[in-house]
Amino acid sequence: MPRPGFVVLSILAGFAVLALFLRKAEGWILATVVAAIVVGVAVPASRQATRQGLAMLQGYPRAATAACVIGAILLPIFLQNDGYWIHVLSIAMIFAIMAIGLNVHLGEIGLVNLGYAGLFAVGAYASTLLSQAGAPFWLATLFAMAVCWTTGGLLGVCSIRTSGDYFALVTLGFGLIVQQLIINLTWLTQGNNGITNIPAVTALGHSSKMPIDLGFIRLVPETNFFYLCLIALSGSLLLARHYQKVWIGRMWTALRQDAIGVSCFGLDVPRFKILTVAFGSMFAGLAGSLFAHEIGFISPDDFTLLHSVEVLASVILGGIGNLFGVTVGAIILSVAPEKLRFLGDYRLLMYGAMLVVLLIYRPLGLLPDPRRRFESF
Amino acid sequence: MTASATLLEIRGAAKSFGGVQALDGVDLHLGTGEVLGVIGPNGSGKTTLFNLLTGVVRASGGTARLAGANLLDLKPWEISALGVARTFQNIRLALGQSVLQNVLVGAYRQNRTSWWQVLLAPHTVAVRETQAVEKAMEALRFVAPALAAAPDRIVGELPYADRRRIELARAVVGNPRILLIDEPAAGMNPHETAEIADDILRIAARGMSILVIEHKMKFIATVAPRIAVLNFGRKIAEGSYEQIRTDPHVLASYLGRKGDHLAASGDR
Amino acid sequence: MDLILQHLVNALALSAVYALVAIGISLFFGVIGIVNLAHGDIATVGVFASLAVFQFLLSGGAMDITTLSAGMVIATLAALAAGLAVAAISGVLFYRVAFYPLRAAPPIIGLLCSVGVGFIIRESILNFYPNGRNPQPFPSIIPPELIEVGGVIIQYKHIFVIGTAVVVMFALAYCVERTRFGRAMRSILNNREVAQSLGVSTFKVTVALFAMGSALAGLAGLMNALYYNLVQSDMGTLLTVKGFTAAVIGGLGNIYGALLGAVLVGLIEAVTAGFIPDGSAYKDVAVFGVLIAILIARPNGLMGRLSAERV
Amino acid sequence: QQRVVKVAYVGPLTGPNTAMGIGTRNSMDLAIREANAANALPFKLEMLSESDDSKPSTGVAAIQKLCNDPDVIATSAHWNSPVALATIPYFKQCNLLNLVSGASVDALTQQGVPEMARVSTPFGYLLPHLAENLVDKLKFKTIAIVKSRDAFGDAGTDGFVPEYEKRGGKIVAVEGYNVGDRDYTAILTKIRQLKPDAVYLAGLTTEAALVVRQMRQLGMKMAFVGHAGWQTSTFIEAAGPAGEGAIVVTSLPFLDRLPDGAGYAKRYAAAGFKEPHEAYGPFGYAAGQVIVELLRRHGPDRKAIVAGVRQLQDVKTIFGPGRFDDRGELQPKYVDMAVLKGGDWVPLPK
Amino acid sequence: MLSIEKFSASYGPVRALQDIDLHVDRGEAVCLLGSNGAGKSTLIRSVMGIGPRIAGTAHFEGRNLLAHAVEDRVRLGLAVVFEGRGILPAMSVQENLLMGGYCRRRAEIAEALDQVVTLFPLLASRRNQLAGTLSGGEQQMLAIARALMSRPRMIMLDEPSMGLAPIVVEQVFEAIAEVNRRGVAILLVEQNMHMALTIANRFYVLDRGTLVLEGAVSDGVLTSKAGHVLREDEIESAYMGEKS
Ligand SMILES: Nc1ncnc2c1ncn2[C@@H]1O[C@H](COP(=O)(O)OP(=O)(O)OP(=O)(O)O)[C@@H](O)[C@H]1O
Ligand SMILES: Nc1ncnc2c1ncn2[C@@H]1O[C@H](COP(=O)(O)OP(=O)(O)OP(=O)(O)O)[C@@H](O)[C@H]1O
Ligand SMILES: [Mg+2]
Ligand SMILES: [Mg+2]
Repeated sequence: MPRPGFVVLSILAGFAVLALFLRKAEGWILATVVAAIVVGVAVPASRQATRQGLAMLQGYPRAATAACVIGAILLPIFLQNDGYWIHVLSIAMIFAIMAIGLNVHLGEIGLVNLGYAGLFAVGAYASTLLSQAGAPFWLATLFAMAVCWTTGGLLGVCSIRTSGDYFALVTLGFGLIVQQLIINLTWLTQGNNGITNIPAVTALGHSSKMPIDLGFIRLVPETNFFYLCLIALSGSLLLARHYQKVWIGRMWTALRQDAIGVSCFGLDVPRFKILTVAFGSMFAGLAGSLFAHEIGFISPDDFTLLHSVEVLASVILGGIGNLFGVTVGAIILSVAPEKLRFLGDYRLLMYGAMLVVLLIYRPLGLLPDPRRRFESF
Repeated sequence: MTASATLLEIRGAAKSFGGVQALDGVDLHLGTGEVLGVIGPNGSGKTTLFNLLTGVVRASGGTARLAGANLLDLKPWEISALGVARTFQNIRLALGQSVLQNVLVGAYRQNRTSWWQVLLAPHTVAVRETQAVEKAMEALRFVAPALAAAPDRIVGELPYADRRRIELARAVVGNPRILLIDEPAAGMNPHETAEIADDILRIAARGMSILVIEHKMKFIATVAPRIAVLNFGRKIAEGSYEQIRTDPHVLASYLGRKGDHLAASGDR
Repeated sequence: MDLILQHLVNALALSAVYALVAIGISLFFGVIGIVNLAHGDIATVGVFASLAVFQFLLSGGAMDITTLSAGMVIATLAALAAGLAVAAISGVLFYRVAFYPLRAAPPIIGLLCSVGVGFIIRESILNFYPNGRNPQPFPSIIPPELIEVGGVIIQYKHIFVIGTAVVVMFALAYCVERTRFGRAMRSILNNREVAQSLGVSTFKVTVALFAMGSALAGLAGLMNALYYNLVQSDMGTLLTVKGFTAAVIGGLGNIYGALLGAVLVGLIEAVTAGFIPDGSAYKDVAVFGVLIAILIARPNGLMGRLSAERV
Repeated sequence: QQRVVKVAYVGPLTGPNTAMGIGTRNSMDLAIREANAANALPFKLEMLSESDDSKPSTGVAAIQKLCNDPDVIATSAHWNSPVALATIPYFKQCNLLNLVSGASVDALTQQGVPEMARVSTPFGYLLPHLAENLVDKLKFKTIAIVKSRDAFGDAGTDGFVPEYEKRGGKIVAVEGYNVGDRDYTAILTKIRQLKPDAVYLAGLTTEAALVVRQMRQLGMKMAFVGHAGWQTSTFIEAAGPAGEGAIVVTSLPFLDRLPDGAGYAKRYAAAGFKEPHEAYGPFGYAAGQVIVELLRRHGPDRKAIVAGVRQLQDVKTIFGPGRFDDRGELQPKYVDMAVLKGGDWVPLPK
Repeated sequence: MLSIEKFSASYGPVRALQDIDLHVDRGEAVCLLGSNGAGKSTLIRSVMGIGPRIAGTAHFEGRNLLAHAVEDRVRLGLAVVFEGRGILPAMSVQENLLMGGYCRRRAEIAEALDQVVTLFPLLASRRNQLAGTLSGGEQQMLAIARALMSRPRMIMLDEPSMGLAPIVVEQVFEAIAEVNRRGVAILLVEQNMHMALTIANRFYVLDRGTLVLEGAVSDGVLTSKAGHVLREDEIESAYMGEKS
């Protein structure tokens, strides 16, 4: 078989197996699969295999990308129209968008942000408020992105002087303050009760609450958001990749390693940092808007420190700096808790254990960015 | 040197770190196209002088006039915009990046575009990027021909001498008016030292003015017709190599008893 | 006036509780360069170990110790010692299992790993300690009587925690700044390879550090338990957040700074909660607001280290 | 071939409030098991449970999962009000009954959603009763409120203040705190100065225990009152001697005041559940009983069951004979006052 | 004293050292020459235990070095001055020196401190400055001084004259010679060949990972192992390989 064809087929098969795993794996099968993955991670040979597999994919980037897109589009069908898993995967993609944004902070310029959920909240509320005032979804989303861009800029101002763990604490505080404000500014946010009845998204007379009728198959209503998130995620990936590839990406790397050095070559470091943090925060606006409209309800509980940590963990476990890696990391980390439900009370325990084990055996993430071998930030 | 061609005029540059008076009122001038050597004992303030001139460290006094502006009041990127570039005594490169990527950092100033352009005018951006790469490759060919053949090598895997050359390439790629070079020959063997000296002369021939710090006397004698000697943050002598090598202050504080360092086949 | 003084006394005691955690976090940061977000949870381990001993020795009896007897004193000492020892051991274990394999990785990885360890500790107590889901009373061994000085109520436990915090701070600062052991610890952070090549056994020194720092966490947890007489599996989270905040305000790595930071956090909380109507809910906002202001003015905290970086 | 019919409980089976969730779940399970054992229905019932982790987003995911399982016919979901509010649209979307057995915010049944009904007692019924007892019976004319900054605290305050003031009581202070706080000395010191007759805590167990301990340590001897949110066995333990004399208004039934309370307790114990049934257990049990009754009358059909709730005018539950009103609330509602005495919650002497 | 046999090392696919045989006898001063990237630093780091090694043996005073952890090699009497100085930047000058005597007893430290400070008086006046803020040359002095603090039986120095003023270079070489006269073996990596050969007894030349020349020095006369008398520029061209 020609190799591109092989690549396409194996990726599509991968998606199908994923769907099967999500829907069907339970009890012992699930435990076995999870155990196998854990063992696989711990065995050095698997690292080699991952690298080879990726190298093969990279050999045919177009075929691989096309296959991924097709696979993702077909996923609802692979999932046999199961609304629950389609919903879970939509949320996972929203997390992936956040991970891409946070990666700009953490991966590109080395800023540890422990308050990304705060930005997410800003985006979600901004979008919701506008949308409830009657604005269409796309406008609300753009507005949310703009608001997050501005808020991120303010965080960027803090990052000019503080760095490292100090910035981490500033952002931790930021996340906390946002949450407190949401709780207390009840006239705007309805406080702890949260905002219910966020309108559905409509386009061309089609509402996201309606099933997609393709004639031969009726896709459940959750599919609407699945595709919306898929488009948003692809757009985010393209955008981040685009900026990474031009001078901006180069200066990110240089700045991360040596701010004084780059300033001597003409980079206005404060301005650049502000713009970068703002840029990375913008993704939170997109994610927030999608999240609010997808769930239809938002409350302060959805934007806690734990959520920030989750996004951070996605980026680190996926592989700091590697866009593909952080996307995969985010999806794994948001699907895993759903699959771990059978553990009941031990779910969070296993979650913590999984985090530690993965870090120990894959400190640079599942798909590490090779450029970072000489770095420690 | 004729005063008429003076490009950079430093007066009373001073800097103290807590109790340490690193620079204590230094006057220097640099003519267009000139190479000025700066020498002096360890800790005499040479690197600090460079740091003041590039805005990395705030001066506690003095002025440095270049094209009507006082460099000592400006931020590093503003100074860079005036056409000042430098290398660092402790090499500062992105070790995980390729040679080309590192050199491209130096080309940032001429080839940047706005964030909006990146989004909305990808074509313009692509053209600029290609230009930048061309410039960087040219600079590499100029100062490090061997590396120009392998621009994708990762800097962290290269030996010390090559890293120094990359720093030099990064500094010249932006075509600065003034180049500040800090100990380019440290850790190099005599042969490589001679090569670097040659590079510097060729750079100067392109019309860039150069301030160079070095402890290797043979090197400094080759590249710098005029040399300033610092000690305890003050200038204690200035002149040609022949003039300063007999200066008793310089001998006592810097060169040492043996004095003539060119005679030996070593590199001092 | 009384009211102000009373708030001050309360705030100082609260500060002392925070300070013990902050000092530990600062110590870890200053020595291994990692913000250990599991610090508060290690404290919880110590507390529950101590509680287990108490529950065993006092089995069935009242948990509030009011009468002083030789048996009681022994029980108390045994319980406290057990708390410190178990905290120290779990800290070492935690180092060997989680941090040691990551010793060469960037600090952010260590930070995330400590988050994972925190999960494991909290959830283990929740699931495996008898009745671990619910808050449990911790014996009060400090006499509950109040001393009233001109309308201001001072409790013995106020004096107790403040005293402990101050003593611990000086002892630790001496150890880190002045002793051979302290220098060895700091040299590892400065440059691991160089430290080794000077003869520092990085493994042994770091293990010793984890034992010491975790015992300190245990002490902080016990102080907290003795102060509030109520413990629960997730009490460590609050301790970590407050301790981290205080340590950063004071300047990470500086042990005196940690105390100063803790006093500031305690005071800000007392002022917002005590003097602003319904201010209690906003005390975290106030603390972080002040924190951001301080960091913008002094990026390395109030008593942060001078930067050793130069060009 | 027998059709599988599933009913589900969704609540805090993990995370905070786990004890409550598990007690309720077990009790509902007990009712289902009894129905199965008695062959009350022409089919066997299977009991499912999902955790909402006390989080709206987790709750939504859990409900969606149930919605997509066509065998699930009826549910009793959520102990936390915010979670219950969040999932309303999803129940509506898939015509699944949510017979609430815990969440107490009044709004749940006020949105005209036919899928929502409730067996437990909402705040709306509790707080007037509390206000009335405090002013008229206990003669507490001034009161300071300490409330958690969450939906629970808000509801506890908003429903109480007007009733209390209407009866001539005076609120001297309202102080909020964040869930998880451990130190209340600052606000208590402030309140001490105001010398109210009582401190009213609108919050949950851990904080209540900490507050009452710290009150006593500061030498504050006034009464400590509240609502069922912290009327738990854990409070008794956690507060220790300091908790003695605390007074709460309760919707949590004293089993010996219920027609079938004693029997329920006995059967629960016999069923071999590891965990205690906790205060909300009877509601979980009642929810199970009502669902069985609905299934008996209307068969395993989501729509029919939803339509049937409000028509149910004669149902026997652990609370005795009851009926559903047009908002979907099981009537009559249980309300009582309790006091902590001798290490146990006992009815406040009339 | 130190003997290395068939020693090879590589960084991933890059082979940095290939079958090196090298020995330093008691009280000897041996100089290791070679152009950039020849593998000199790698050799020193690997002997110390913090560089790569894939094959070969290394013995110090008859003991198998490779069986010892890095920190224990110090206790055997080995000290090192790294290329790029390896000071502890956030610790003061004084603390850096004390760390140098980490394996020594207190009394010895005090004595060694006195000696070192007489050698580098500048350090005495900067005792409390953070080492990271010293100038490049000052840091180099500190690194050498620190290595002397441990009273080693053998010191390995990687380009100690780098970045030093000529007058200090002289002092440093005098100091090294003096230390050597007291019986401490020296393994010196230097670019400044002329200076290095004034204090060395023997020399090795390394080119791209292999030893290409080895010989002895006495009274300024260089003889190869085979007995030929060599000029300095002949050595130079040996290690310049095909480069020039
Ligand atoms: N950030 C700082 N804090 C304290 N002292 C400093 C700092 N930077 C430099 N110094 C001191 O200022 C003096 C001048 O340093 P500088 O680096 O300019 O010396 P130099 O002439 O370049 O020496 P070398 O030839 O050794 O590189 C030195 O004594 C140094 O210790
Ligand atoms: N971390 C590394 N990863 C990959 N290759 C490396 C690394 N460090 C060194 N090398 C390679 O190993 C070879 C030997 O390097 P080494 O530093 O030992 O040379 P050297 O003789 O000390 O040179 P110099 O005189 O420049 O200090 C060089 O080719 C270098 O590129
Ligand atoms: Mg210098
Ligand atoms: Mg070297």
